[in-house]
Amino acid sequence: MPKTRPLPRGVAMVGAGMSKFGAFAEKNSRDLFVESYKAMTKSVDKGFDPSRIEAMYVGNFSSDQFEHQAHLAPILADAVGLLPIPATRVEDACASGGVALRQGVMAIASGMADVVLVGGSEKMTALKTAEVTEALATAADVAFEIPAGFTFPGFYAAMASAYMDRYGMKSEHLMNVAVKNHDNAALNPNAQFGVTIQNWMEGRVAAAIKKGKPAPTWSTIWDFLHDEGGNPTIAYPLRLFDCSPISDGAASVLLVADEIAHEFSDHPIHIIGSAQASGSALHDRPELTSIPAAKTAATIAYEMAGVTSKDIRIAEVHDCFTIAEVIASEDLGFFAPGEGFKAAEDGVTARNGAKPINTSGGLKAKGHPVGASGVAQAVEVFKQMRGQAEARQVDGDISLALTHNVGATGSTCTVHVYERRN
Amino acid sequence: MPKTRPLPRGVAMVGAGMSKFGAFAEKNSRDLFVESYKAMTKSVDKGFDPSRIEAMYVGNFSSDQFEHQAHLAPILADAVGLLPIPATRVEDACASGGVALRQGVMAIASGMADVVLVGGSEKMTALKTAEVTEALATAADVAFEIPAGFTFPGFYAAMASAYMDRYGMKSEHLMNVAVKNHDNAALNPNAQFGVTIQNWMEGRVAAAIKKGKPAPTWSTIWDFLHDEGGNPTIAYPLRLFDCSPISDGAASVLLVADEIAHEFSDHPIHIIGSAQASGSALHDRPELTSIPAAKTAATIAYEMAGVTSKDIRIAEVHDCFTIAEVIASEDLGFFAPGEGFKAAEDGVTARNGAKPINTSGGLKAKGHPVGASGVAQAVEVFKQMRGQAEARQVDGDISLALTHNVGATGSTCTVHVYERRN
Amino acid sequence: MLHFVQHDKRENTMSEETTTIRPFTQAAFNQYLAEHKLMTVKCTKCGGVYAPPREICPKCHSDEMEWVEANGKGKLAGFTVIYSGPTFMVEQGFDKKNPYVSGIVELEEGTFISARVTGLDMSKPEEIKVGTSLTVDFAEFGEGEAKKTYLAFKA
Amino acid sequence: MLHFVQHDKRENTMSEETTTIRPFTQAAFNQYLAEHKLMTVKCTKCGGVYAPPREICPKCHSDEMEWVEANGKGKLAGFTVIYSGPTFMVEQGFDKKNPYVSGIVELEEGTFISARVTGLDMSKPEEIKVGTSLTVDFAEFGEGEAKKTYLAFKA
Ligand SMILES: [Zn+2]
Ligand SMILES: [Zn+2]
Repeated sequence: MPKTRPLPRGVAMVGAGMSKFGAFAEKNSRDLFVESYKAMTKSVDKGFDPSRIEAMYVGNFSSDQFEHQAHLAPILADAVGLLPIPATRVEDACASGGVALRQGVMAIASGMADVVLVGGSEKMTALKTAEVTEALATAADVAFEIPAGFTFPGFYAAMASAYMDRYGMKSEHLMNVAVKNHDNAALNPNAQFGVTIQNWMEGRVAAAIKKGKPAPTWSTIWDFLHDEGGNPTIAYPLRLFDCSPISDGAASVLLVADEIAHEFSDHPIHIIGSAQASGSALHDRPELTSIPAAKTAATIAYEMAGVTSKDIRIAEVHDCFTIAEVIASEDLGFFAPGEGFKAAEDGVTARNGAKPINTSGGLKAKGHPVGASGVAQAVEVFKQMRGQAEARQVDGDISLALTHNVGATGSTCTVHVYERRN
Repeated sequence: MPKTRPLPRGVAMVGAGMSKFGAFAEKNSRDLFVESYKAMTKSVDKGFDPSRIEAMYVGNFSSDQFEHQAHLAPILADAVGLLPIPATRVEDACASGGVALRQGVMAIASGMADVVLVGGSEKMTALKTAEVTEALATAADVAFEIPAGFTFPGFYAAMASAYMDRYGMKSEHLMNVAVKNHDNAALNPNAQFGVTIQNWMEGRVAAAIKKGKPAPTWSTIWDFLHDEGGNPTIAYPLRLFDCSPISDGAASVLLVADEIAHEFSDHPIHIIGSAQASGSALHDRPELTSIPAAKTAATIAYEMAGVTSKDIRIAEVHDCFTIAEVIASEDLGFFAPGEGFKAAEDGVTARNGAKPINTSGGLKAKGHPVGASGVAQAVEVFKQMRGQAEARQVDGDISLALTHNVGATGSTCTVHVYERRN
Repeated sequence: MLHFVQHDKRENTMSEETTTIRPFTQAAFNQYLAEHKLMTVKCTKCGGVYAPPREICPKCHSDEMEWVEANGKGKLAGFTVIYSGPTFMVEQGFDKKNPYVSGIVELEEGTFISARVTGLDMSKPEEIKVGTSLTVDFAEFGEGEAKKTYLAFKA
Repeated sequence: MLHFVQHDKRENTMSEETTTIRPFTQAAFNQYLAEHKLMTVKCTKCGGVYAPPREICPKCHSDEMEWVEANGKGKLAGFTVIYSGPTFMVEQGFDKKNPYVSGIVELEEGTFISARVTGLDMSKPEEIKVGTSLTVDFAEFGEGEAKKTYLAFKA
């Protein structure tokens, strides 16, 4: 069992940026990363000399499979002109970005570096959908889970079926999560799907009319979301709008030791909790309705930070599927087990609710370039905590925030806690 | 430019083990890793409780491509019964193992863990040779190097051609490196090729006779090595025996904080230098006859350790190709530029020479399961420094040793310096 | 060709083969599957029972395990109906019009495993019940050398 | 189909197109190759010249770059004769009996690049000289939409 240890040296985030997320035929993972790096450099209030960067960690799930390009870290370091600094790719599936962030925190905490670049990049859309699905499946236990026929939507669908059985949730409840996250993404200029589900539905109707086809007769988004034509079942009980998309994108953050943060910014965001835990294959867990690694990582991160779940003002959580957000909101202690699904329905997790979750639009609607997602969560928190989230800015001061990044079905989870002090 | 910083907290290696290297149809990367882990636990003199292990780093190049299995770290942690500790895969191509070792060192130096498991595992032989060659090629810059037709033997062959032009080496000189490393591997029970080249040649002759085919007329190994039938050209000027093999294998080491090392062993091996540097694609370097990242990493590691190249008694260096060992021996400062190729010829780098290199047999003959190689180098150093290297044991006390692990053509390099104090 | 073969000798839970020690690996587990045996591994030190196999006990860290055949009874802990499966399932004839169920099965021995689940009415997935009793089954596909056996459970 | 096309207007090193800014990416570089132009990028701040392209100058960290066509002259810095190439080279007809040369080429502009090298006697690789003068060339393979242009240099 990992022990909770205080960070021996304070770490602050002084810059954060992301590329646009989406599908970009002309951009590879290095182009996307450079875009995010440039956005990051512009966000550093006081500017800085890039030659101060001493190390770089990159979260990437599988450029091996997506682009036939491994050994990505030195290529990215070279692309932003930072050779010969140590450049390390870390991979824990969809948690690769969160794990990269934690390695960056440790590099500074260890005293072995003062300034560290953390990035995440993934270029997924060069493959066909079926090929991407198979590449993602390699994040599971290929020896013992995949022969059962599981896909990733299938794993989370199995968790949803167990949750529905245990807590009486209906699959319709999950739609509230999708609606909320699209509402948020519609206000995020970097989101892959910058439209509400209402917009989406209207677009579908308009396209049908334009093509001279019979227009669908959906009168509300609920008609649309219940219709196999609008929202087909992918893996029962999950439908298309329960799933995050296939995405290209990158994100970058700049971490520095607390004692030099003032040289970069008057408004640094301090990382006061950083935890990671591992879990088994889905079938080796005592229950399917929570993720043990998430609970372990959250417990440690809260202890490191000296805070509780109640203190967290906003959170970016890993909503690769809508059920994942529901379970995350319980694993993190925001809601009691079996209560998470009601939070989205009741508006508690909406941008203007008591506990806003995924103000960025989440993986669901902002997009999910897997290795970048954990870093992009930190980018959102950075912007929100500094009042720079534009149209989607949460009201009032945000002194504490959290990010939660999951690999596969929870074989890896990282939790980070962030503090703004002024 | 990375700065040289002292390790804020001492780190010791108290256990080390490896699986047999070779081609094992019935074993996957987790089976191999478990084998190495068990060997490691047996090597810890005083025994230990595995629940003390707080984190794990795994070097793996591309189980994604080799086994269609990504997200390997939590699977390996689970396989050795260590959940829920943080388990992180790091990837920097063939330097993945060395990079994992360095992350383990940093985790302890940072004070965030006292006991860390570092592993490396790669299962390569499930693919055909041509598929492995293409998978390895993803370690290069696929955008700008691969369209030229380069393979990995090709890159190192290009370096060899430049070296031959500059320093007057003949391709025959490289054969001395292969002969030496096979001589060493013949004494290593875990080596993939536990035979001298003399044995190999005799085996070829015997096999031909047994099959009723005309027996080759090689009278010495030099006949054999100069013959296209015995030692075919792969990428001029490199021949088959200039290349490391395709291998399955794993390695594990246990790192602990110096202050608790006595609880595990009376003969810990201290890691006193740990450095990593990155480099460009081969074509973006001012010269092809040395690897800048290796020189940078060596300089930093020596400074951290407070030693010079002269102080190093033995070294395991990254001989993925024979020319790589020659260049490494110069980059590390053991020999002047242009002198390295003479060292193998003159026996200086032999097991009983003044500067033994690759007593294990090296990647060339011990085998090269890419992600495991950097960790297996540490295993050899651990055994040699503690006088446990059996038939291949170097004479006399070894108080300082070094490992050098390269990714791709030198886009990544790690150098570690080890000390025995009693 | 896809064959589902009902296992019919569920009573013999400790067959002779369990005394012959095969390695506790995927390869050995799959070999047992090909013999229509669902095998668990048991830690001889603390008694922990695991499926799929493992060489080291996560409870007591012992590496002294033994193979023990499961009794083949279990219940459905979670499931999904998959309309778009991986290539190897498509090759076996499954698609949007012929979906299949993947499930997590809790064995009577107290351990869980992933498996295909047959015998459920996929036209009404909302009526499939978590907790449904299941018995082990083996799905075979391919002929001769290429034949593979997949773990399945039947409702 | 494989075509080698000799580039024949090496004098015009600053063509008009360089004033139209394309992104400094692989896609744009390859598009230029398809137009039979070997392009470098030049940092407008410190004058550093690079090939392949990059968006950020490693010397001065500026991101203000411009495309500049290379004059197409260079020399061989290192080479290999490959008898067993990757699939895309095999598809182009190269094998043990028809090997090819891959090289690192130092451009007159002072930057290096990887390229195929043609016009060398591969039957005597030991007589191929590092330092051999080269001029740019473009190797094409495939037809229509599938046509790809590879950077080559000719001895
Ligand atoms: Zn036990
Ligand atoms: Zn410049």
